[in-house]
Amino acid sequence: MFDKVLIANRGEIALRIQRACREMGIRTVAVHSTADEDAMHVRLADEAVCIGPPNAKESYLNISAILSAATISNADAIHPGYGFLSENANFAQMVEEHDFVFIGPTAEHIRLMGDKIAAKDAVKKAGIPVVPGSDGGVDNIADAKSIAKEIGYPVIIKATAGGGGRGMKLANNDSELEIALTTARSEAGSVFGNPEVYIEKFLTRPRHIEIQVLADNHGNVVHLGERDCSLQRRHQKVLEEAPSPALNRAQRDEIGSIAAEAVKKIGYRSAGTIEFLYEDGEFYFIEMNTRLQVEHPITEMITGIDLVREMVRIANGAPLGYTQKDVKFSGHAIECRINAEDPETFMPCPGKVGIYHAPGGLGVRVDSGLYSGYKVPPHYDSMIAKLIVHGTNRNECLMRLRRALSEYVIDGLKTTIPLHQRLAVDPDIINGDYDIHWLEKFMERGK
Amino acid sequence: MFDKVLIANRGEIALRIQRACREMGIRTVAVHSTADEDAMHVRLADEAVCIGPPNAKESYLNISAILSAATISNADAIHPGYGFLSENANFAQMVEEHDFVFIGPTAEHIRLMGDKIAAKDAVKKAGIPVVPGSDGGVDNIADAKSIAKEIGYPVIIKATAGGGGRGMKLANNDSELEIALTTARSEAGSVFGNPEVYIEKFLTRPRHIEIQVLADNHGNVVHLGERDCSLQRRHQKVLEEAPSPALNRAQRDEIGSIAAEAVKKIGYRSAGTIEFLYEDGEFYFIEMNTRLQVEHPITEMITGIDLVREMVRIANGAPLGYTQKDVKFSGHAIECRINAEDPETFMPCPGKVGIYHAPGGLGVRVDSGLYSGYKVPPHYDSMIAKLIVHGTNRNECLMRLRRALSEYVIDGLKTTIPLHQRLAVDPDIINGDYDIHWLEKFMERGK
Amino acid sequence: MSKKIDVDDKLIKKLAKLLDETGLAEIEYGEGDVSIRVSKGGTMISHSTAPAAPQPVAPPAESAPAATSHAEHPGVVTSPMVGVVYTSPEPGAGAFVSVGDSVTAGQVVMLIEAMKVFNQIKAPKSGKVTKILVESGSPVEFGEPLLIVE
Amino acid sequence: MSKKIDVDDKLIKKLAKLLDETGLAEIEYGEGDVSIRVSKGGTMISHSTAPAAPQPVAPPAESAPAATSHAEHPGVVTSPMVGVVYTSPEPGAGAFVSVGDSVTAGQVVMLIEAMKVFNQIKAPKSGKVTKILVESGSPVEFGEPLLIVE
Repeated sequence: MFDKVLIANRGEIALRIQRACREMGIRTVAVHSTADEDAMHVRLADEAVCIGPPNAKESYLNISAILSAATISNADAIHPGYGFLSENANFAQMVEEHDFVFIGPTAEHIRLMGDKIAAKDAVKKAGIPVVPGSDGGVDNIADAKSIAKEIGYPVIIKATAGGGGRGMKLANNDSELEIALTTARSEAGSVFGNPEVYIEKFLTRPRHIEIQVLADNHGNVVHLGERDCSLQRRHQKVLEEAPSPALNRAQRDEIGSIAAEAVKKIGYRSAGTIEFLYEDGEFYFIEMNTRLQVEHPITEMITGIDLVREMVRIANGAPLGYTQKDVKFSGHAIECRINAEDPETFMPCPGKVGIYHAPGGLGVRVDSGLYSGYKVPPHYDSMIAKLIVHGTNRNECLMRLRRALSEYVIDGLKTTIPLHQRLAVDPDIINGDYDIHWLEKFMERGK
Repeated sequence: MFDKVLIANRGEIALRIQRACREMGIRTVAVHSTADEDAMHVRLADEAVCIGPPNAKESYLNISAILSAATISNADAIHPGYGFLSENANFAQMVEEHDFVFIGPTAEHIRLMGDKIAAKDAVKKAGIPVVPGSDGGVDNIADAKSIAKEIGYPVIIKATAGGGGRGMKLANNDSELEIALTTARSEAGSVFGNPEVYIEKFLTRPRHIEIQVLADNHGNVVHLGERDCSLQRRHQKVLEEAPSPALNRAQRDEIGSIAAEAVKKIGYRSAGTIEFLYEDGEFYFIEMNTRLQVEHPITEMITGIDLVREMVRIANGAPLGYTQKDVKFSGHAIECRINAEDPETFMPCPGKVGIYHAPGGLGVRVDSGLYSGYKVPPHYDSMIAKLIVHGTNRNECLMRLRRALSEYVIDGLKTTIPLHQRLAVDPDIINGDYDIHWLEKFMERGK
Repeated sequence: MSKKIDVDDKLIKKLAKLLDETGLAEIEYGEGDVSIRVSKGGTMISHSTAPAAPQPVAPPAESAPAATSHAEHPGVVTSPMVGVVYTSPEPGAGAFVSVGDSVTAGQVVMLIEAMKVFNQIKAPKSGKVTKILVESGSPVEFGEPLLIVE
Repeated sequence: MSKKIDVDDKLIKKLAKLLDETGLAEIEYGEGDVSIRVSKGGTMISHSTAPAAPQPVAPPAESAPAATSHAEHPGVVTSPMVGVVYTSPEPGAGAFVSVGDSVTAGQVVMLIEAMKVFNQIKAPKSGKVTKILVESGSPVEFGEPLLIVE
């Protein structure tokens, strides 16, 4: 096993990885910017190396600094966490070129899944359902109509060269399609310099459901069920739960097997997540995340499998110690992302933590680097804590969530705890009746 | 279900019960002495009633005050926790006479198990193995020798009227037995006013192993496996683990079935614990605790069953929702009792908590009413927190325990955390190779 | 880690004026994590400003701040037990004592029912009843102020 | 974990003035974990700041206290990157600079190897080298003091 792992991240995930390493008897090296000198992941590490100024580009995104830190600290392996360099294929490649082990997938797989069009092609070939559409550019209305007829309205027209939601046009019928096609092509031409557009089926009220997979270097792959991450605001997940209130066991087994099978075909290794939109019983591929996810703890709570430990073991060449039939799902788990933000306006609110008191007791887990007196720096993501609760069923889990939220004290900062308290008693949430648009509407209603 | 439960206790166990009630949608009434006005169980309760001055006799042991508090707060039921009035049969009886529900066994069962001789008779009849001995007074050496021959040396001679270890004499062979019998009878006569003595087999290096049972009002009984509580100092448990490193599955199933069967025969209800000494593969009954135990969380961690919730459900008349075969044991759990004491001398160390920071992350549970700025009052037990960790196996659990202990910050007080840190790396503990005398010897060696 | 404190001098002046007007020796005021204390006596009263307390979402049922100050009154008579207080010997009868009455030490001033037993509350000293702080039939905690005899 | 306390003397003067103006004997003010008390009666001025830091059992590898004070020296040259520092151009060669040497702004004083590239560290100003704080071949962090030019 590795003697020493460098953790190329900060905040709660750096602490999370450090805890897993420590529990495996592996020493840890924290790297940090000058803004994070007092951070918990730095305080608790066996060694800490300051790699740059607060600006992430010069510290947590500074590949050369991180590799130098690994060199001077004699680390064996590097865990990238999530965000920052975790899905940077060049980083993964350079880590390996410098004879460190990258705790994650190969650079090739990161690169493949980073290219959204190549990724879709690859997973489609491997059996993953994707959103039906034109399979390439469409330049005339006759073709457009015939495709729309095949996949069914509503459809959405997207610029091949586009991204970030720009240049997208919706059409509910043939006549809207004519206008939409013309407008989209002309906009794409002027905005992206390329008029090519393609057509896809449009989902009106999908859920975001993702499948966690684990694959070793020996061809063994398991899926660890799904997470429902539909509660989002501006594409940021806010509260996640596992299992999804929308799936039954047969559906879980089916999509899980498809995902595991595809991952095996692709030859992927390490932890990975296949994200889907889910509507009317059908799954549609969004993307594959080739890293640990923020919301991984809810999967840990219902499977009893320590995902970070597994990533480290896999990177070290160990085989998975179990097969799909050994993976048992037990109870229900919910994660609340607690951000240093105004719970109404979502304005970030960095500052100094006064009294900090985390909830405890049965079924409650807190992943956070906060402590009394800690100054939340303004330079990074506003997520400061994750509250994860587990119960034997969804109702018990929700009751426990309310209890834990009521015990959580983070003085001195505005946090999103009050938002989570509102969510935990909302009838739609209690009924599991929500889609990816629900939270935005909920926030609108609250105003 | 009950609308409101009064919790007749303080400290971490009051908080533990309150959390369970809150998660069941039951309102809670905290009772407290004037010394506990700022205690967490008071702060977090729905209602709080001050019942008396710091002296426990006039507050937490004041039956009349507690019943009056239940009356004025319109509580439906009373949970006694552990210690204080939890094994006071008169209290249980008065609770029921005042038309409150006592969340625990019947007064009769508490009374029966409170009488050590009657208890031994009762459980023996119900099939529980007891320490072999003379079954009554022995007044001549011939009888004594014949009994000693039957049960095997060493034997111990105890005063029938004695207790607390006084007047006990050990004999390793016939000649020692003659002297021991004479001395013991004469001492018993002068110390207790009654020369009667009895003989029992003496265990030289037993472990303390106890079986948790749950019984409803409908004749359903399950056992939840064992806890190994051999690490004791002056009969106070210090660190407990489940399962015991000394038992295999067949032994667990066997003693568990015997315990459950006996509890059923006796007609017991609620949670209960049968304590045994264990030596050379044999179990010997010590006593039955008719209440929740301090160390109940380790059983919760390996079974996934919330014992306090089950006690409340049972008291409300609900049947157990599972049978023995549904009870699954998963992984390993350890509890460290953290006391406000000097870790070397065990001198109590009440005072004001400075920075308080509990460990978090996967598999870590803290049951504690501590918070930054809390003043630990000098009037009560010095146990201020319980750290409970769970792992998929014993080694993982120990690694996690070390990790969690290294994160735990309780400033301003001396605590026994350093003792637990020493225990967590001791080779005997790592090998599970300890008996009830081990800790005292370990402390001696440490000096 | 030094923090800029911005003292509200208007508030201090206002409190100082209140000290004069009321004849008090000290005023202490806290709100959130801010606290302020002004004193005329210069007596040493140790005071900790650390916001020591987690703030539970459901705050415990507690006596109003007013009651707390009564509790510190030298002439206060507090409840020696948990129970239900009665200010008259039986329903419909006149009160044991009313504000303005003179009482002698040992005189019964109230009853507290606990466990179906009525316990007499006696005046600890002779004096005048200046305040009655409870309503007949209401529940009282241990230590709760009942009345003030001056 | 000794901590720098930075007393705000303006604030204290302001409070002292308020004491005079209002005739108060004492003013105590707290906000967050900072508190201040001024008194005329005694000479006490107490200022407390809550200890901020959990104390991990394994303290992070950190620069010695001495290094911290060097870091605050106005003439300090710190490392602009993580890497291995070299005080001479190649093994066996003489040092770029020694204590007592005069340097001119822009003169190379050390090399830092990071990612197999040797980066020149130049004197930020002209002056005299008064301290060299690192040994050749040792690893340095970002911001670590290398030498002092005065």
